[in-house]
Amino acid sequence: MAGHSATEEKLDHLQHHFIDSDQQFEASKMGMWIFLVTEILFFGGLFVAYIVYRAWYPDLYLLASEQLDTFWGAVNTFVLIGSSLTVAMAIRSAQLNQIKGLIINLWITIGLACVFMVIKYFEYAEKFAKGILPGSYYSYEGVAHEKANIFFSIYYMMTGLHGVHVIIGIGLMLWLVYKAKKKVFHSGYYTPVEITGLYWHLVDIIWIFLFPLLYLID
Amino acid sequence: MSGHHISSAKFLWGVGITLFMLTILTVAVTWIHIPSPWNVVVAIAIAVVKALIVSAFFMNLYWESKFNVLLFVMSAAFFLLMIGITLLDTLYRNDPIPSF
Amino acid sequence: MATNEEIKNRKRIQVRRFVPEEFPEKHYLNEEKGLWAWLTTVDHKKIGLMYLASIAFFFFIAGVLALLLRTELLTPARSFMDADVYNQVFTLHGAIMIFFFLVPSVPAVLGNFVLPLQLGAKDVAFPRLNLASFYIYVIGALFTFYAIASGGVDTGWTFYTPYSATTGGNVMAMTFGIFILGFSSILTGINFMVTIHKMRSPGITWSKLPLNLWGLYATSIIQILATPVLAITLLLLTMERLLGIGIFDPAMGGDPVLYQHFFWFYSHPAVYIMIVPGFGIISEVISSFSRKTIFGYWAIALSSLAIAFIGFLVWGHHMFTAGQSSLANMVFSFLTFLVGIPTGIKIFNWLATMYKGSIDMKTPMIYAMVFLFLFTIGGFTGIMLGALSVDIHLHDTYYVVAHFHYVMMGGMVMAFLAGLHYWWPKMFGKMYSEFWARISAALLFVGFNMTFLPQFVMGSQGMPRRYFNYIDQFQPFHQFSTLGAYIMGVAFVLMFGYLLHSLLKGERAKANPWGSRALEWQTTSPAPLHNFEHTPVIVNGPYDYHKPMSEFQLGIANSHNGHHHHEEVSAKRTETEQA
Amino acid sequence: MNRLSEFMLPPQKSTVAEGTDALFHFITTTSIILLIGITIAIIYFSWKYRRRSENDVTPVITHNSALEISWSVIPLILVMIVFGWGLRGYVNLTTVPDDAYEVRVVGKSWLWEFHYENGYVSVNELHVPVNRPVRLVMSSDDVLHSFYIPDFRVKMDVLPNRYTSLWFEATETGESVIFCTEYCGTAHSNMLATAYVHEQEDFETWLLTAGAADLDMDPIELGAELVSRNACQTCHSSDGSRLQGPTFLGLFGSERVMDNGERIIADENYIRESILDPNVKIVEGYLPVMPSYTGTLNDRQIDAIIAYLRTLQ
Repeated sequence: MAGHSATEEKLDHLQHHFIDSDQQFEASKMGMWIFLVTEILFFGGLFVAYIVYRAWYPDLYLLASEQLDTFWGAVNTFVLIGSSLTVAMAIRSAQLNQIKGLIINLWITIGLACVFMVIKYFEYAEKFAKGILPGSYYSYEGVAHEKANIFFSIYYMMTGLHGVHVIIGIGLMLWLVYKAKKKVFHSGYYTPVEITGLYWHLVDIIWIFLFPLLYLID
Repeated sequence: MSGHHISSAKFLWGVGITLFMLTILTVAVTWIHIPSPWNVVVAIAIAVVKALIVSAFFMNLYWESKFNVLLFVMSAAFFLLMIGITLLDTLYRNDPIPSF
Repeated sequence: MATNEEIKNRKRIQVRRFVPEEFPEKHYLNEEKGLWAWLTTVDHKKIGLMYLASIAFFFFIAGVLALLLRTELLTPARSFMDADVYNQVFTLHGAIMIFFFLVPSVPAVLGNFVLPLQLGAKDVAFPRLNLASFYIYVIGALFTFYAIASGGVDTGWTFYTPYSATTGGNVMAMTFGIFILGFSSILTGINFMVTIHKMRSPGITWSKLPLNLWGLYATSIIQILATPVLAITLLLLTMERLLGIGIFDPAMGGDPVLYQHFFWFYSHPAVYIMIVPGFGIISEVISSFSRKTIFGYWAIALSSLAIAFIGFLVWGHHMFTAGQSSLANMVFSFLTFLVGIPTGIKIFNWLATMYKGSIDMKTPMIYAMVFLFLFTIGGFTGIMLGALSVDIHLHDTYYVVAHFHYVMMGGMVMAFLAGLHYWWPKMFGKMYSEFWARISAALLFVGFNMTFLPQFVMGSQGMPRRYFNYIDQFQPFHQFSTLGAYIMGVAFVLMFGYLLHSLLKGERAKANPWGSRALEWQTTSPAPLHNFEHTPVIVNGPYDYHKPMSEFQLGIANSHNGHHHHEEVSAKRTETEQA
Repeated sequence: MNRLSEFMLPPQKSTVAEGTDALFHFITTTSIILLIGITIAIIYFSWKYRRRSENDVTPVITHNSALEISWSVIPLILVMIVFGWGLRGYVNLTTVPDDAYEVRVVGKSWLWEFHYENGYVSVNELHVPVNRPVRLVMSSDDVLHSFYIPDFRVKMDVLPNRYTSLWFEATETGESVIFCTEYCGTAHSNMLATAYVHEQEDFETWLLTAGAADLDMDPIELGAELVSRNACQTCHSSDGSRLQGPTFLGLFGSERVMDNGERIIADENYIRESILDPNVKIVEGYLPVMPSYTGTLNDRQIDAIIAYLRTLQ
């Protein structure tokens, strides 16, 4: 949804079918909010599966969540909330025409997102080593429940899909850095930064729910 | 129609720190073992508060046009409808048992 | 919802009578030439036409499949294809018709073409996203062809587990194709919603929004809220086949009924994605050809939204015998009846619009009347299927098959044809043969009823659906039905013939051949590349038929079609753009 | 009405059929009356208000509250009647009488098994007493099926990992067709069975003798009987034609090529394994779709089938 390729003209981002910058900005932002609605319902399906199975087999969730490390889950929560903060700072920088600040904040966010993925990688690797593999490859004996495979299927689907969203977010922010370095953004035009930020916050919100639902079952 | 709300850096840090504190809180309440189902209620309640803070102040929903707020509320409402009505089935199934 | 922008604009507006040029030399079809210009166009009208070509292609394929099925069913046992082939053919007929034709047809073809025109906008809010959604559709289609070529799919279009998790063939490619298709649908929905909110011309308040746009708006809401659930369902199904995640597969400890909840949470609202935009078209056509103000504007507009909303609460009526709880059955049955009320209101409102009108039975109006008749039957039989005890008997029989063909084909396809014939002059600047169009519509009506009326009888007598063989007592009904299907086939061939003739040698259409008051007719036929030469200002409503055309006012803004920024800032740029 | 009823609906052979049909006819009749009204309105308006000139001026009628309320409220009342009526029938359909006679039903691709309390198993033949509530407790061995007897107006899906049930009380003796109405693959439309309704005494006699009669039969004769009774012929021909499974003709003693390339002589052990654990060895070109007959056929019956297959050379 970015404008035409950058030249020195300040209004080059304005597409011909919009009346002015404000209309374009509002339209893009509304479009993004509607897209976020679809994301919420997309994950919503998984949450439904989670809730239905939790209502059926509460003891399964108690037993199986012991295999998840609360400490690393909490660390990842901090990491993602931190990255949300830096994205908000990045948008603020763009609004104030501080392109350097924008780029620095985006880099910090990308860094935090990578930390999140690395921690996720070690969590997955530790489970794979134990035989907690997704679906029919599940072979771990340590959870005394016949439906243990289903809990971990749900776990892998939820965190996996969330992870994919984090990776997409990293890609989007690398693109923003590239654009920012080409001086595309300024206080009059930062729509891509704003809507990527919205996306990133939603990824954060989903994790805010995943963390207690998966890790914090006592 | 607001469009361009600019938050101060101090404010954003304040929001971030509140979220960090709530994260610590949600982990901490698991140490005191609230009896079920209240443990779930508390965990979800804290998560909802955190989500609301993120959406209101990071995503600027607080200053946003009413329609975008409505969208956010709608998505939550339709998710709740989906789960609520599905539970009408899954919680109240009454399977027969063969007698031989 | 009048934006500051509109208010600001209004100050500069000078209302003048606006008369579009007849037979323009330069229009959107010939402004840019060459295949490459078409394939990379961001113009909503051209994208609409590309969609038209694609869905016509898929309608043809799925229609041929339907004729194959009907031919096979001429005899109770094997006629000319094997059971496995038959199963694949009915699966593909259903899946292609629903996902590649019915869901995208009205929004992506007619919606794309007409929505910005009716808003007086130059394009949809996100033109490039619009083009992307077309290519996403094409990619989804390629996956489907790959699935057909590499083993086929025999699950039925519903992909019920555990059969879909265990059967042979290439179910994964098919579900993945439809998964991709879902994004196309979502992007169209986002685009339309934002466009309707943000791109209305000065003067188009919510109460002057054409009912077609209310229909598309309600459709977009459903697309946005329901389609992601289909995406996650199909993703889980793909994972079920790939990894055996076990959420839906009883062999792994899962629950197949949960799959049905997931599936119908999308697929029931999806039938409203198909039919609600049809309601919009019918409102336009009936008002236009009755030359009369629409009766109950708000009732029709709000009932579309009500249908969209209640439509989300009734999915379980597809599962009355599936093994869901009795409580859920009762709740779903109750809610199902509620969705019938707004639908009934619409039908009565359309009838009341015709009362004391000046009715011209041109082809689009004929299709609208056919729609009224067939869709009413579809609605009544829907009431039958919502009644719990009767549904137990009729569930999964030909009664259901006949019911949804009356709703989908008798309703949605007829509405689509009404819209196609209505906007055809605006699309191509050509008229079609009214005589042949009427013959074709009559054949279609006769053929349709011959095909599906016997299916009601068969179904209530107990003939189950998706049957390759059947017991002898049903043979006369099946043969009658097959005969009807052939007649429909002839009608469609005829339609293709006269539409092709219209394209090649048709007489040129006037800007407003129907004397409509709607905004899209107040520009040239075909429309210019940017829809209007000047930003239009709406003074009268879209249904103000009580004034003669000469008094019907439509303003133009003083400025040059919204290009003023470019003029102020960079005159050079504007010139190059116009060149 | 009776004529119409006979044309539209199958004969009423259970206690619930009449109630269901009454609602069916109520909805059909009301719908037809309303449809005729709407159609007449369409035709009448189209003719009466046809366009006379291009300059016709039409009145502005935007709404009429009385009319709009009545066409919202009257249909609402009608559909609520239908809802209540349907609900009453449904409650009747789901409330099983206490003294119901129970039969276990197992759906397999593509046959129905009926287990009786004395251990007898019939395939594709449901025998029940007349004028006595019968409760079927059903499950599936593989995919979803749905058990449907049009004459009784009952239907219920059959699921792999759960029990579902339905009940009926047959009101007259005779035969009724049983369909599978949930799509279940290749031979879905051949998954037919017959419900035999007997007088109470006849039913008891049948139950006592059905299993016992087999004991007197010669093994080859019994094998042929079992092949037909267990619906083997749905998928296996005995005349050499190809169905979902390999033909029985010339099967015994021949060399079979498996889908993994292995070559096996079809001896007694191979056939026994193919009946009890059918998806271990799959002949090249066929799909692993046969259900297991473990628990359906005992050793003596398997021996009899093998004896019968030996004769098909």
